[in-house]
Amino acid sequence: MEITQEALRKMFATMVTIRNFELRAFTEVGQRSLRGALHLSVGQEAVPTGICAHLTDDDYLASTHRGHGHCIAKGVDVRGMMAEILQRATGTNKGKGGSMHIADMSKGMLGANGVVGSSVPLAVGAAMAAKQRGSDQVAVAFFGDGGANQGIVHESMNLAAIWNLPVIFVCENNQYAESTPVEYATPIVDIAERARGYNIPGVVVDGMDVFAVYDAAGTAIGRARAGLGPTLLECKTYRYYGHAAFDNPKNYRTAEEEDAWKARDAIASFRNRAAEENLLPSADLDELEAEAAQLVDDAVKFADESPHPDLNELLTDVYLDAPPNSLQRGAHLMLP
Amino acid sequence: MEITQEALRKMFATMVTIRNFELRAFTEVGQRSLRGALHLSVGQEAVPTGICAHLTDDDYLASTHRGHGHCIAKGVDVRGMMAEILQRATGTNKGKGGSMHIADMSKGMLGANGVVGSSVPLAVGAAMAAKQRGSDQVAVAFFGDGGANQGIVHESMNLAAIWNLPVIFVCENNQYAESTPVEYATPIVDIAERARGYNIPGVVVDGMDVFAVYDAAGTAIGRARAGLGPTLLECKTYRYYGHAAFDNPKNYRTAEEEDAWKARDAIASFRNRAAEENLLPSADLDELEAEAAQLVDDAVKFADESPHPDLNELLTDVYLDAPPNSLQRGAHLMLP
Amino acid sequence: MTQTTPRTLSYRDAINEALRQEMERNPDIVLLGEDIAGAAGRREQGFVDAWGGPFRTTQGLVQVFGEDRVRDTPISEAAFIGAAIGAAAAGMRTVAELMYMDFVGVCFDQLLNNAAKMRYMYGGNVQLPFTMLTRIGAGVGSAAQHSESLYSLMAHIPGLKGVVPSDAYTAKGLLTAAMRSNDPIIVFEHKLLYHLEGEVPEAPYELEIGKARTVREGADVTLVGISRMTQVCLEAAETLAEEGIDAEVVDLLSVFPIDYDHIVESVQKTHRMVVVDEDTPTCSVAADIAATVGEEAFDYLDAPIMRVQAPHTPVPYARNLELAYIPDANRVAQTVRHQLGV
Amino acid sequence: MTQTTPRTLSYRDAINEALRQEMERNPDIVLLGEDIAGAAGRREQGFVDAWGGPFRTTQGLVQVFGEDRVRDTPISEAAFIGAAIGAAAAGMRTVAELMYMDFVGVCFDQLLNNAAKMRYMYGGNVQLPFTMLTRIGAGVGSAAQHSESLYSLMAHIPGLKGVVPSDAYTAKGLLTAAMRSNDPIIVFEHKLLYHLEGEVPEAPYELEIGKARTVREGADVTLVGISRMTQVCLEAAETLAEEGIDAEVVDLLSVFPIDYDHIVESVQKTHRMVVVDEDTPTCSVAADIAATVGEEAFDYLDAPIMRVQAPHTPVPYARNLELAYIPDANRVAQTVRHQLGV
Ligand SMILES: Cc1ncc(C[n+]2csc(CCOP(=O)(O)OP(=O)(O)O)c2C)c(N)n1
Ligand SMILES: Cc1ncc(C[n+]2csc(CCOP(=O)(O)OP(=O)(O)O)c2C)c(N)n1
Ligand SMILES: [Mg+2]
Ligand SMILES: [Mg+2]
Repeated sequence: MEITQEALRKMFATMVTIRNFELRAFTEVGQRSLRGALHLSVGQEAVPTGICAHLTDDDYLASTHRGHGHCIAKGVDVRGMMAEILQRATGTNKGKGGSMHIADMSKGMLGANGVVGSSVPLAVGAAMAAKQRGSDQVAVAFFGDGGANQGIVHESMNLAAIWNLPVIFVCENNQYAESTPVEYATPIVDIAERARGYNIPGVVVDGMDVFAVYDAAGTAIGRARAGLGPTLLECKTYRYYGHAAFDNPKNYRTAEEEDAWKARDAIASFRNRAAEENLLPSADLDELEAEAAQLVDDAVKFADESPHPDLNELLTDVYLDAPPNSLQRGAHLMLP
Repeated sequence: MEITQEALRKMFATMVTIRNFELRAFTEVGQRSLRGALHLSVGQEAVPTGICAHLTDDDYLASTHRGHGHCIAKGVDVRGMMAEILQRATGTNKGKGGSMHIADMSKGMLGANGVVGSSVPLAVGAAMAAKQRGSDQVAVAFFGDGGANQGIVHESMNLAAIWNLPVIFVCENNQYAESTPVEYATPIVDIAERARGYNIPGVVVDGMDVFAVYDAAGTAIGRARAGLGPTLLECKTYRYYGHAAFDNPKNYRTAEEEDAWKARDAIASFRNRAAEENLLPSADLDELEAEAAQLVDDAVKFADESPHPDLNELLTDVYLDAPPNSLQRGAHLMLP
Repeated sequence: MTQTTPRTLSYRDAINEALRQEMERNPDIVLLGEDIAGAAGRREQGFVDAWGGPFRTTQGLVQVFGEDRVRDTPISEAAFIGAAIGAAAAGMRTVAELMYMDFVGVCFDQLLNNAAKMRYMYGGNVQLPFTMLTRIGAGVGSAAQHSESLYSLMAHIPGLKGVVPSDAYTAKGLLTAAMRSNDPIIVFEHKLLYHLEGEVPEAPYELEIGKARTVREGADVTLVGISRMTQVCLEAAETLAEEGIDAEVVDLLSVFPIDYDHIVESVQKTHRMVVVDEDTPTCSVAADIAATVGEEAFDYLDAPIMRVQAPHTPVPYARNLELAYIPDANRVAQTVRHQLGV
Repeated sequence: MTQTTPRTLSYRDAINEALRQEMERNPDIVLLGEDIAGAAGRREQGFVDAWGGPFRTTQGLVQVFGEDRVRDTPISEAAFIGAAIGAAAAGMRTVAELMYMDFVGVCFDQLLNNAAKMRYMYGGNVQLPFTMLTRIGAGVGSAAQHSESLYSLMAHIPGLKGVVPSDAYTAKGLLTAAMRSNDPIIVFEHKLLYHLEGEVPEAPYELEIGKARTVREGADVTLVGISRMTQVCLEAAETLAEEGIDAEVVDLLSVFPIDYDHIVESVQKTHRMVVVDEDTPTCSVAADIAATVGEEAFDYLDAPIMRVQAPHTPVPYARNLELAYIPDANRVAQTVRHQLGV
């Protein structure tokens, strides 16, 4: 698949923004001793990047607990994301959702989701809406190798298949579900194989290679836009850090394995290929990296300058219009 | 696979008992204007018969809403079954469960189940127990072509596969889930194909031919007993009547289709083959049919002579030992 | 405005009419469920609308609106109800049917963690015009997995709304309101009410969700009915009237939000209350009403609030047990007498 | 009998000890859950017990009992919890872990329609020695899908039992009793209690399921605490004591069966009650207690029964909102003052 220089720049910028954002979020959350889970996608940047390169704001994406990368690739403002994680009223979700629930309907971002597998049918539904409207919108459902074993993922693929919906199922196989190796939880080598059970294409993709992801996604999304139905893409990838902050992955995987994957780092590989094939000057890439760092810096500043949510926000947004009093009846809440 | 004369007689007896029982239950329930769903398995007799021919009382079976045939083939007493359906205290379940919940632990019958797909993991668990005990027991999980799309069926196959459990998944593909044709709900021709996604054998079986079912089940159950893990058997079959009493299948399927399946009727085919291959004298088969009719006759008589459950049974069997009063607290039940 | 003449319709037909009229009015509405049309994919063979829903509530709709808007689904409630929620978030208006409320366990996560929480978790940045239709109630001889009420489970969940129409009129009005709302709403149809006839205006109308109504005025005791139990309360009130006991009957109509104000007001007048609920007692809507009204109307109460409910058991199969399970007018009247000490 | 010396253990360690001792005593017990051991299948590579459960409650067990009895599962709660139920019906004794109670929706059908109903539907012809461990509670900054309590949902379901240990001592005793029972029982661990230390006898012991206990005697008001809220009640009682208000604190311990008798008896003495419950209010255990005790102790009540609960909202993420969500000693004390009119 041909890629424009502009698209290449965009993809590189996305990847370095994701990595920057993740590492910075980790530091900031740690420094502030904020509680709550933070699932970093460092190492997996190529996957959402290569996929979302084909999407517009009108397309939909349903994400997981490890969703920052998906959000950034889908165009969600990193300032709002950082503010959300740092519990500010200016966050994407007003500080009420946090890392695991970042959503932005204006970007087609249907939400990160803390229940494994739970968001997958949301994408199927969005695809159904798109098809019904006769638009050429598509929807992408992300899930992990662990999520692949949830029944709802299968039900969703079956539904999308029989209705021929424009949805792309993206399994980010990062080899682990918490500490559980994929080869224990799954009796087959390639999760993509399961696509046969729904008579849809199942494609194994090198998830460390943004070019490969871009190509496979281009085909799948092209098919979906053309009315040819769903695809299952399995992107083999790796998370460099633990499952969440407290986890030490050395307890369940070898240094050799880590090194082997890191040797194929998506960002470094991109730089190499860009140099070897003369795709983009390395100075450009440096500049993009600096911009990403700046963007994330600004985001932290923005968050820090933003207020925490007003206490009354506890009782808003449960329904479209419920009198706050009705929601504390019987509870003796005693807000100030 | 070789079949003894004894086994042949047993299989024929089972098939005709099932058919007799179903038709008679239908009549009796109708005549008494009893409410409640009754799902007949007329047409599908060969499936449980061929499978259960390889099982003993120590093996387990988890059944569906269309479970009478499974129960009979597994050796549950037809008197208790008829009494259960006719709401008697002498029923298998004391009249508290009815057609959709017939169970008998002494026969390894883990229960019919009214929620599609819901009983499948029970068989997986029983198989796990068997394996843990080091016994050679196996467990069979029945589900329909409709049930095959429930996520829990997939989760169960995955679990059984990674743990290499002695469980046989039997999909009774009778072409319809209520009025929904299998070719609408499922994007593949053979549901057995899905076995690949779990790296277990998937076998398509002619479910109208008890010899074919017997053979395939023998292999699968042999594998399971030998510690070689699960198998998915898809038995293509047909229900001759509606989904339940009130349904007229002519609303969604053609007379030609019905005729074509009925032309391959399992019981008639057995008779033909028995005659052609000189397996059993037809007088023997007549006798077995007469015995089956007598058995079912007796069952109805037994039920009719049995009392309805005592009203106090409303409040027993919720827990092992809860004082009945504790279960009506706040309810103002006012039993006599 | 056209003049509307009240006609008599069954509860079933009132539901059917509400669906039809609202789908006509609003092309964004899509209906999903198992066998809501039937014979899916066989129109060319001459089969269409073979099923019309398990209780015929959706009959005839596929002919009018086509297979895209009246979508038969495979048996996979988690996925298609999840898809209905996702479609709603993506700007469609969806009505999904869960065949029996007892099956809610297979799609519970979608209701609990997506439908109910998305608006809150997202800081208000989403609309969810999603309605779930389902059916409740014992009395059909279908035992423990096809007979439960269970709306109390859903009422516990912040973010969901739920309505329990008690007759044809309220069925049409509440369902219409649900289909026009941007909040996730569950409509609980009662199996034993489908044949109940009542006056139903032809033109579409909405009944406000979260509002109870008084269906009989009285001075001595407030009976609160939920779904079919409102009919049971009315029957009990007749009996009691013959004994000189004047019961007021409040029809709850919504199990969330619960119209506590309406009930408190009634109790301030009657000083006594019995809540009649077919759901099992522990953590039930009836218990909830007793707790809240017990607190807020404490000074007005002349007698303990009582409840007439199913016992804390699954639904039994045999008819005699099933009849003992379901609250009836006898039990209600007897409880009132007990409460009044007569 | 060996002499047992009370020692101090954390809630976490008490749970771990109960599991270990009971598994030693009874070889039929199998434990299933996600990452309850960790690094599944990698013992040969030198990895074992890499995780020990998300809150380390199962740490060390796989070394003692092996992978067959401490089984890591794929993420498929419906199947492995269903399998645990099936195995129990087939004569094994199973303990399955649902990582967070908020995830109950993905396996709800197995609990509602199999675990809870099998004994009844089968006319008593089955034993179900099945325990589900799960964890509840806000305060960990994990927002709406990892913080809820939701035991009220399960208490509604006939056929299930549920216990809510409030400290290390009750955690060990209730979990041990659960593992010896033939009924399906859910053990709700509270995330904020794992570090709480308390005296715990070394020898195994059972606490009777369905029994509350009084943890502080008092004359003026009965505070009923559920799970961690018992600690909150004790704290509030201290504050109130300084003001001359003498609060009795009842620790509920079981959310089903609920020990109404114990509470009624206390209220007959104190004439006032406040139920403190971290679960949301509608159809909650607190509401249930208020309803039942309100009926049965009506003549003894000098003031309306009040509840201190989470509001009817999902759990918010930002710390300030989350703290306002969770009932605390301040709110409890303030509610008591309000109730007493001081
Ligand atoms: C239904 C459910 N079960 C368990 C969890 C706890 N949990 C959160 S993430 C996770 C692992 C998910 O693995 P995978 O799908 O491979 O995604 P990854 O974390 O590797 O990105 C688990 C078990 C959950 N959030 N939801
Ligand atoms: C979870 C669930 N959804 C829907 C139903 C209603 N229902 C009962 S049987 C049935 C069709 C089942 O089809 P299949 O699995 O093919 O079995 P068959 O009836 O053909 O034997 C349906 C939809 C149910 N019982 N449970
Ligand atoms: Mg993973
Ligand atoms: Mg079928």
